Amino acid sequence: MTESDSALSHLDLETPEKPFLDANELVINMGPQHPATHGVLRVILRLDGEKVLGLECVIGYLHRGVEKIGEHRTYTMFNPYVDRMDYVAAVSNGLGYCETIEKLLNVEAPPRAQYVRVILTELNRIASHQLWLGTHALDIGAITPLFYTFRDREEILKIYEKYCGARLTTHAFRIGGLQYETYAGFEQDVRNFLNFFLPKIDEYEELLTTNRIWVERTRNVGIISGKDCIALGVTGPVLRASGVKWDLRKAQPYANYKNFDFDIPIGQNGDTYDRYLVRVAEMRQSVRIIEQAVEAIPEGPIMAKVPKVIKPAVGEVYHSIEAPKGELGYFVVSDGSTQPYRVRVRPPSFVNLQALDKMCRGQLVADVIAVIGTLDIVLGEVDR
Amino acid sequence: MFLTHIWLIPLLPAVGAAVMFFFGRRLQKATVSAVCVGSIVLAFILACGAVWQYSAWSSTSDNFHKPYQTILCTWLGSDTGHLNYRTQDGSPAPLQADVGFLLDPLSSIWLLFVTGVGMLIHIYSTGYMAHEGGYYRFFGYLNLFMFSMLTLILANNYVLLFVGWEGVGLCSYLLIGFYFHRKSASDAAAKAFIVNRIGDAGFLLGMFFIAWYFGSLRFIEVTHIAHSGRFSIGDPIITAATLLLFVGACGKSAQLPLYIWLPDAMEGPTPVSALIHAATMVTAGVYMVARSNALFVLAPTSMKTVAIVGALTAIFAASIGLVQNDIKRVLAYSTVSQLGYMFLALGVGAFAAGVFHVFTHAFFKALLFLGAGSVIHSMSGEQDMRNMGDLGHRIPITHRTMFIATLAIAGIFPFAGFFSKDAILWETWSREGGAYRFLWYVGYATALMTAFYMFRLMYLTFHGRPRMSHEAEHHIHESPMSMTVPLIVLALCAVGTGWLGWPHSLGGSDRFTKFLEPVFAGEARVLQEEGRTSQLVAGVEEQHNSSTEWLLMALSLAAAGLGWGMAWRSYRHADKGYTEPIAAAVPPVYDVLLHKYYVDEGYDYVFTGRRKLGNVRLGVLGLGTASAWFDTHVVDGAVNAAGWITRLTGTISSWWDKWIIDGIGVNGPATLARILSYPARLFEWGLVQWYALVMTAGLVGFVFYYVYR
Amino acid sequence: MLHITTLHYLVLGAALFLLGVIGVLTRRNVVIVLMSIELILNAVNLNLVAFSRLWGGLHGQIFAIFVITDAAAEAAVGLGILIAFFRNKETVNIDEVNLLKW
Amino acid sequence: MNSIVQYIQSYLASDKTPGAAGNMFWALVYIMLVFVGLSVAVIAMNWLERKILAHMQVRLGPMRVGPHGLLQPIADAIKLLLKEDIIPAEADGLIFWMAPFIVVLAAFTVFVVVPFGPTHAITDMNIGILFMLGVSSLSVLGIVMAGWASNSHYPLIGALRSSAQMVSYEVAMGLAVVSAILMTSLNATGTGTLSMIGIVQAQQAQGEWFIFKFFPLGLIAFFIFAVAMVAETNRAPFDLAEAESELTAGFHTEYSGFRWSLFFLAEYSAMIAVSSIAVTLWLGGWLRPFPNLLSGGIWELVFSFFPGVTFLFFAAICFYNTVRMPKHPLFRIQTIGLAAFGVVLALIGLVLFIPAVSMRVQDIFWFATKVAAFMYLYIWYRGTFPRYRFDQLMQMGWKVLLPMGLGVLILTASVALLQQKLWHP
Amino acid sequence: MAPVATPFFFYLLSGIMLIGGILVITRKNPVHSALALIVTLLAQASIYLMLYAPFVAGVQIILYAGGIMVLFLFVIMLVSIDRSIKERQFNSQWVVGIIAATALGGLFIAAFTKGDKIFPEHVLPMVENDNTQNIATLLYGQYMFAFEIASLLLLVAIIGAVVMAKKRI
Repeated sequence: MTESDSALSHLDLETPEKPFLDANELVINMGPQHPATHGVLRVILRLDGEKVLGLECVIGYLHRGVEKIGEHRTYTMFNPYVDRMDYVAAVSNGLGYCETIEKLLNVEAPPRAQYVRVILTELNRIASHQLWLGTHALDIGAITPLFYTFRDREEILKIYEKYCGARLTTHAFRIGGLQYETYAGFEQDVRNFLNFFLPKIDEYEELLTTNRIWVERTRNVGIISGKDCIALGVTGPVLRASGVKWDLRKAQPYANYKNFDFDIPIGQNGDTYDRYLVRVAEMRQSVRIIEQAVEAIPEGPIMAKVPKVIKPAVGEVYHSIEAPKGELGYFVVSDGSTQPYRVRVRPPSFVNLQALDKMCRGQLVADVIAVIGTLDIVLGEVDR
Repeated sequence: MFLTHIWLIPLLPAVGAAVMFFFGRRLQKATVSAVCVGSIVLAFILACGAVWQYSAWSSTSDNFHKPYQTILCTWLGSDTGHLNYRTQDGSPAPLQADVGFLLDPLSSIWLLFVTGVGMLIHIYSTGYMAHEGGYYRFFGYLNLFMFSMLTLILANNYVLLFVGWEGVGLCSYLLIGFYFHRKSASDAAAKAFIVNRIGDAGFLLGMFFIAWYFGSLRFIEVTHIAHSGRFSIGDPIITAATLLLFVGACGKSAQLPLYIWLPDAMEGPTPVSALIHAATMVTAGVYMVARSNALFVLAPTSMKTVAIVGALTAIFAASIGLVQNDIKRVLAYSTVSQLGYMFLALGVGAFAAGVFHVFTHAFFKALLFLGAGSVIHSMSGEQDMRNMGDLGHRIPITHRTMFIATLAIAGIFPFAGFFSKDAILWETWSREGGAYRFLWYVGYATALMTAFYMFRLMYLTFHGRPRMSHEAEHHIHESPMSMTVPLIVLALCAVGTGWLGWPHSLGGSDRFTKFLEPVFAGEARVLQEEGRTSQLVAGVEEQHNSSTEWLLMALSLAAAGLGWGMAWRSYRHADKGYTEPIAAAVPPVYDVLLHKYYVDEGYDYVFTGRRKLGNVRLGVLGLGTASAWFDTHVVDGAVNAAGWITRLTGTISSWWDKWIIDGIGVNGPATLARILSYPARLFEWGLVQWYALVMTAGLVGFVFYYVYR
Repeated sequence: MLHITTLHYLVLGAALFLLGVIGVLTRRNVVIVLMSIELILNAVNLNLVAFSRLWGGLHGQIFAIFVITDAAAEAAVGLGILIAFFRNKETVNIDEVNLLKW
Repeated sequence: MNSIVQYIQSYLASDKTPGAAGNMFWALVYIMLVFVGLSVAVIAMNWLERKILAHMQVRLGPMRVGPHGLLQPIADAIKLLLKEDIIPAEADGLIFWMAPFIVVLAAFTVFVVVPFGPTHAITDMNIGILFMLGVSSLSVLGIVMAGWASNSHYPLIGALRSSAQMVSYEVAMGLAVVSAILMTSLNATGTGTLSMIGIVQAQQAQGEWFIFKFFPLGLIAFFIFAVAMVAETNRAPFDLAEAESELTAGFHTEYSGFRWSLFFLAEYSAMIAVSSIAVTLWLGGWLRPFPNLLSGGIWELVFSFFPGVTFLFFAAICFYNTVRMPKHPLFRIQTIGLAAFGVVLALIGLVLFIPAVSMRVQDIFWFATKVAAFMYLYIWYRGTFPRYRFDQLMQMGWKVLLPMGLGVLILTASVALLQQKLWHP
Repeated sequence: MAPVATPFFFYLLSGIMLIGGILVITRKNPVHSALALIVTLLAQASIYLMLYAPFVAGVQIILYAGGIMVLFLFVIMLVSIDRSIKERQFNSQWVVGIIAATALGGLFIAAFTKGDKIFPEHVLPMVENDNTQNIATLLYGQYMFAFEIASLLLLVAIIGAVVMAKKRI
């Protein structure tokens, strides 16, 4: 207990030396309408010149009451709503929800569904990281990578569109399996994409990894230690970039990730540059997983036996998956009726956002933008 | 048993109201109906039992024709007499008011029809209000009203009667404003309340006169003293007291000039209009005058006033009713008109006839209102007769029952209205003096008008061409059983109740008058002592000329028939845009009638001051303006003047203090020291620019030296 | 008047100088006082360059350049003092710089 | 008539710039020409920047207005001129109104001394390069005024940033310039020059562009200048003053329509101006490549074909794209337009083959080509680099470029001194 | 090239300078004062050109207008001027100050009228083209020591300014 206290003690605002009639300390308001806050995040910055003394996030501008909606929809009806939380990683959200309810129902999706789920989810991870990379680079001032990543992301969205008709909020999975059987040529499309995409990662890295200005802007910016990450509950690439080898796909294998061979990339310094490297490496690992999965898709049914009207037994369940942004957990309480009694989502962006203050202290204003970008938050998920 | 526990009758509705008040919000509609309607049904049963027992009790030789009185406790004043006062003859008397109940034939009649009609209307309301919000609130108010009304009826003294009187006024206010979210409804409620206050003021003053003059407020004692012959006929105090009481009656029973609230009261739900503003509450004035008959007969001036006001009200309201288009307003003016009849009857000394008309009127007017409610219900809220028509075969039960009621109110033989109205007209005719004959003409014309506007209503509503919108037409449906059954029961009453007073001239025995005889017997004697023909107690003496009576009956039947015929001719085929015959014949008259003789506007000019007469505002608002002017200019001016004077003296004093004392005495030396020190300070001023200035001065001197050396 | 002589420049310089002097002596705002000092220096520069033109040498111009250098140094130090002063007293009025006068 | 022709001929034969010759009429003509040419260059630059940046970013860029979006800048200009001119209510009206004009004035005035050829300049000033640096530094005033007068936070911060940045980089820039000017004194008399034309002539006389002089000193000085000039014009990767993700649009956030377009115009003409300085100081100004190595009549002839050939090449590109245009009726007008544009280019190219013309114009051509290369660099930077942080930018200016410039200056002076003392005693 | 229309430009420029100077000392808003001063300085640079001193003119523009005045504007923007604009602009001794300055001006006029005759009638011709070179020769020859002292002065000024302006060192 004392240890965690000390781990959090740095979060207390150090009492600032307040000089007499100091005209230089000012409080400015960044957002909610600001090009670099990725939506409607409002950050109140306390500055000494350009140095950040502390900040406070004001969230909730995009609150839609997703959790509350969940209590008033049946289990099946709520499924599409989760896509709207992290809308750039809608498939992951759906996977987490479907698996949670499957856990509640004690059913398991058939193997074919599992494989397709893994393929689509990993594609989604790539898409999410691509979007992050483009916008992050844009925030730091490199405008070109955005177009590269969006061009390549388009290929993934095309696969989604062919599979389920939607590009962004896909609602690809159903409780107990898949929404649709894969279309003819799905495997070939995925393979084509992988072949197309691998060199593109090198292209991104060429643009940024050794770019001097990029390195100067990101290295030693927004450093956070693994201990602090754990204390704050930060997960995902941010945690791994701080040197903690924690990936739910390995740590608590879900779906059928235990069947695949992949590495967990980690960083050393926990700075913005490391987070960039970790995410790029994760894209490569995702490609590896998809390669294995697409070769091994078994034939078979795509839906487990799930009753038409889902009425789980009274009980509660927590299930979490490794979403592109970190641990995405669902806590569902069933009262035996067709609607969940309570749905609670543990969104990775929301938790990771808490680290912003810690990461920005002592940095400059321009770094705040870089750090917001590197946290990879999606306000739809933060505010739900 | 029933008689001794007569207090249960008002208590039952009170319990119902209390339940609604405390728990109503949480109760189901079925429970609300069960409690409220149940309490009234029980009250009705108790009332029947009580009346039955009373008739048995009063026919015993000990208590022959005596009123039954039971006093539970004294709630205002006490026997110890700390509320004592001196009566007019100087003797001390306690101001005392009991919770006591009085049952005699007069209150029996009211008790029966109030509980009976009330019960039917409660049943009806369960159907009518089924889809409205505030269901429990409505029934709570209704029960509270029943409690107040029964208190009023059964009170044994003027103060308790006044309690009930105010209670029904309050309920009337609450129920008119039931749709309080509608501005017009809340305005109407406020109007009713305020107009009634005027009457109540009169009532209170009259009550004080009685207390001061008679030393008691109990009906029995007052009547007893009045009958004792201590007071001469035309005693000025009694005249004043009765006139004031009549002002109260005017307010409650909507007589000229205080009738204006009643038509507006139609903003309330229709069952309320039926129960309160047609059948029961508005007859409270009649009841009160009838109850005070012993006093009224001692004041012939008051009697004449009552008669004239009644007759004028009757024809006045009937003429307005001729042209109104709102179905409920027609009925409202009809009510005012019929109330005028009743007061006419009371005024000419025919108390029994007046009460008889109250009795019959309660049934057929309630029936008319409930029928109108049924029509409105079926028309989805439409009240304008111009948009109705041809409803007869679509809501047959309503149509038929209402038709019966119309026949009754128009005075067609042998329906109830015929007997009561004829009795009044006959009594008026048979009073001596040209003025009374004139009143008969007025009453007769009113009867004609009544027939006309009622049949106009029937034809416009149930016959002619359909004039409603298609949507409304599609929704027309007969009302549910809970509404039609009361209609049918009331229709039976509208036919049959008149037979209770079948006159002697037609071979009947006029049981009704006989039943009331104990109450009005003393009055008959008084009138006889006045030396007047006592035709008023028709059953006692058969001095009147039967042939004349038959002629009058025929005449009034003819009037009813004429009215019917005129309505039939004008409205039989009424289609969209039909013409009003009056509008076609004399447009100015139609206009005046349609605007109700501009009475409301006139009141606005003279009394409320909502309209300005030229630049002058009269009435209440004008008084307010004037007093505001007085306040701001005269009172405040005086206050300000006082303040100004104070300030002036203060200023002078402070000026002296500041400049003379402080200035010369205290600051003077300091200032002197500062002035003297100034040159010394110039060298260490502390202001950078001063040094620069000194430098510049030095430069000037330097250059000056070099240029002009 | 058509011929512009050295005297014209001198009169112009004198006028500028006087404007500067008035500014220094009367304004409260330190910034404007400093700017008035710049005006004075410029008036001097004008005289120097005009005399350099008159005598045909370049020494006057050299002096003007040194004066400009001086002005730069003066402005830097003066504005530095101003910033420090403003930070402590939240005012830029010169007559509030009166800590000697208590 | 004849006298007019003679007048023109006398000018053409003159070897002085109109300003230096005291010819007010020709000076006026030159001023008009420079103004029009600069405006056209800014328009072309706008189009080129969008197209090149788009192609770098796997996009097409403007394609709708005119063939390949050629008329896009004109459409934009019309739009900007028609837009409402908003002056914020709380702004300082006069200064807000004046600021863009000062910026434009400063950006255009420097072209008074830019030598497009030995005689193709408005005037030749004794203090040419000093004048250029001084006047271009005046644009800082305009920016500060714009930012301050807007009475809004982002413009003020943007203005402070950009003026701090410009003042800082002026120092390093000045040192680099001084080291180049030092090289002009390496002649028999030992005195150099500040005149722009004189600097180019010095390079001609020394037979070497200053970028190659005292290798690598000249190159380093050039590099310092090339970095500083990007910062001086507030372009990527030094575009902090208008860093969109931080300050919305910097000092001109509150400007719209015509006033905004003035800032735009000033930014691009300032880019051209500093590029002109770089070209003049280090890249031999109007001199063609290898004037001393590849001299002689044949080479003269060959190099005199370059302008015409370039235009013909552009014309060929136009024709090629005309052929590739979709054969759809909707594209007919665009196709015709593109072909017409090609024809115009080809005609200009053919005219440039006329010896009399090409002789007069090739100086301008080479100067423009070199400037165009810098323009391309600007665009390339923008497409490639992320943005510097402000402290990094200042660090770069004061801690890297300034010492480097000082060192280069000292080394150049020492080497020049050594050369004079040792090799040319 | 020789100056043209000298009287016209002289009066134009001196008019601009005087108006600018008056604006400097009368404006409420220091930013406006600074801009008026810039106008004055630029006009003076033009007068330097008329006096065959192009290098001084260039230095005037680059240092004064481009350097010092930007510094002034910077400082004005750093200190909040909103309050001082609303305050009294002239100090309590302004009448005395103006009287003193007027007296000084009167004496100047007296001096000029008395010393009218000491200036030579014709001015020496000057060669514009060599101006910069000649100044350089003088500056780095005769005035070398003064030049070095000036650089030292600037260094001291820079350090002093930084020390004073920086909040924490």
